[in-house]
Amino acid sequence: MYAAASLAILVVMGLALIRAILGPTAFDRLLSVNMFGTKTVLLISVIGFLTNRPDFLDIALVYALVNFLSTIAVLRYFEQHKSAPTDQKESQR
Amino acid sequence: MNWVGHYNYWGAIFLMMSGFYVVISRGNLIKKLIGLNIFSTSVFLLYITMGKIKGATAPILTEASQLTASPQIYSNPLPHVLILTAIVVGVATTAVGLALTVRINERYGTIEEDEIRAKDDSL
Amino acid sequence: MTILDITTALCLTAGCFLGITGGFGIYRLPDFYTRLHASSVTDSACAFLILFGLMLQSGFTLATVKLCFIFFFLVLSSTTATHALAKTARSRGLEPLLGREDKR
Amino acid sequence: METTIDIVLLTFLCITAIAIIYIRKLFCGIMLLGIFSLLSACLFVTMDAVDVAFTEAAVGTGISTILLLGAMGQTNAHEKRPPYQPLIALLVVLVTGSVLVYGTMDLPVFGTPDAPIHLHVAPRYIQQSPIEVGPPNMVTSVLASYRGFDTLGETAVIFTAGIALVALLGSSQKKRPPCASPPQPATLHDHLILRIVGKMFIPLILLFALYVQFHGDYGPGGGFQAGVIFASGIILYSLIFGLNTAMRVVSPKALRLLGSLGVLLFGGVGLLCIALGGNFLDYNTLAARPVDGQHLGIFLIELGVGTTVFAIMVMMFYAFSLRGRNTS
Repeated sequence: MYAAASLAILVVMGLALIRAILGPTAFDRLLSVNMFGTKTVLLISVIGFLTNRPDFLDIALVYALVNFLSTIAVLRYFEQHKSAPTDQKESQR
Repeated sequence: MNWVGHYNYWGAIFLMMSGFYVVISRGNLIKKLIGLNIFSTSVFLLYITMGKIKGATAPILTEASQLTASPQIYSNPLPHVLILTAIVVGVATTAVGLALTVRINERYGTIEEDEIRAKDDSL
Repeated sequence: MTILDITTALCLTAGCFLGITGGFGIYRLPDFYTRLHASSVTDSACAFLILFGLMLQSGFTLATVKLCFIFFFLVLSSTTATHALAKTARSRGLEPLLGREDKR
Repeated sequence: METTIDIVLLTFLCITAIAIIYIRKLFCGIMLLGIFSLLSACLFVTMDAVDVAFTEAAVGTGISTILLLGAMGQTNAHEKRPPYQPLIALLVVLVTGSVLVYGTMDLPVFGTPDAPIHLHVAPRYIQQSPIEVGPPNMVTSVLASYRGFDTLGETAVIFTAGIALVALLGSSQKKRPPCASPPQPATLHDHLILRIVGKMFIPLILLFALYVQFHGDYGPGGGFQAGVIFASGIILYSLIFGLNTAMRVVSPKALRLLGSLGVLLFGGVGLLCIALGGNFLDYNTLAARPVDGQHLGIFLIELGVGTTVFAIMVMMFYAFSLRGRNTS
């Protein structure tokens, strides 16, 4: 049961990874990194139950808290550097 | 077949070599630092791989193992200790590298290796 | 197989189904705003179902409390991050793909 | 089952690494590095290294992404194509890689319990540390007690890195006279929801950091992780509410003080042990019962480590942001 769930989460991670590599805009990549983070939280929780040590949920908890940070940092970077390229032209081609 | 059991080492070596490739083939200093980060992660992976025992659990005592007669097998805690500190030290040294890059950019106006070298030669 | 186990299995199955749907969504959908929608499906419903399924298995322990916290943080942070992302993308002039106007 | 997860995660890691090599936009490289760190943390969890995964979780996505972005914002966001063909580099990499793979042939198979690494000191740590040192988390007892000297060195390295960073980046303020109307630093001011949620999140992050700090003996965690998480909380505050506000809460002077206090606390505990008649960092002498002494010693040095790591991480963030504000 847990094994199947973790495999499914791995599939989702793979799809998000493809999107992160393909892009095309910077926002797409940021979105997939964010999604990757939440999937990591789920994967770590499920692995905790799979290996019978559910007391390791602390790691998932850290990710749930800290994953926020990188998204905010990138958004702040875009606010600060108004001219930073976000590759929007490519997506509209 | 003995060699199948080495896949984890090979994965680590592949990552190590990709990091190494980035460091020696790319001229951009920030890209080089990204490559160094990949390299260091691969080293961490190699160490942790060596510490793992099949069927063992994380080296934190479980309450169940103290009650039952059969002793619980734990993975080797020593590589974990070495790598745990190495990760934090790694981020600190990366920050120093980035600071150097920023200063180089202020002085030379570029962070591409060959342009920096050209400017050095023309002086 | 108790009722609790069956409920957990159902929750995990539904969660994984939603997750894979969202995963395909983020891979296949045509532009950023539609992908945003796909990813928020996996961030909210999928996460909730999987974590709820795990909660049923752990009973009244510290693990359940931690799972509750994880869910709480995840819901707050990922929705806020998605919102802020959409807002920044909009203010940077990324236009949603409307109709098939992009075919020139 | 775990083998399957392991192989899939390893494959993802390799794909990410190849993508990082090929993509020339530095921004994408940084984003992919975040994914790389998430994947490696998952891999560490499957290989039982929960403490390592914890550290990677705290460091990888948050602080290292922020530092890289900070540096990229002050330089160039696009990597130029190198004028030479990297064929020689590829050749060097292939040769080195094949030599290393040849070297792995002599290594024991992944996961065998009788590999040489598991026979020498590890059994002592696993069997004796709960009796000799006390904490159920063997990683903490090895880190703080058996290899305390090593950890002191690592803490000193972090401290030195912080000093080096301030020496490199901190000097610009005096050279540049403050202009008449200082440019308003860009904040995420018009993101109302972000500010409210941030306000809710920051105390929770700080609280969780304290939990990690003091619960590190019993579960995964300890000073290194706690310091990084606490710093993440402060960094989040400064990202949302602006650098000036954050500097009023935690001033750079206080950080310098805290950073050195942490190392001093660590070294001081070691010297205290000598004064009480033991060896350097031999906590048995700190209390009447050796186990109590160990407990006290580990508590104190973890506190020292946490303080130093926190102060240095925030200091690094401040240095990069201040530099960015002055140059742009």
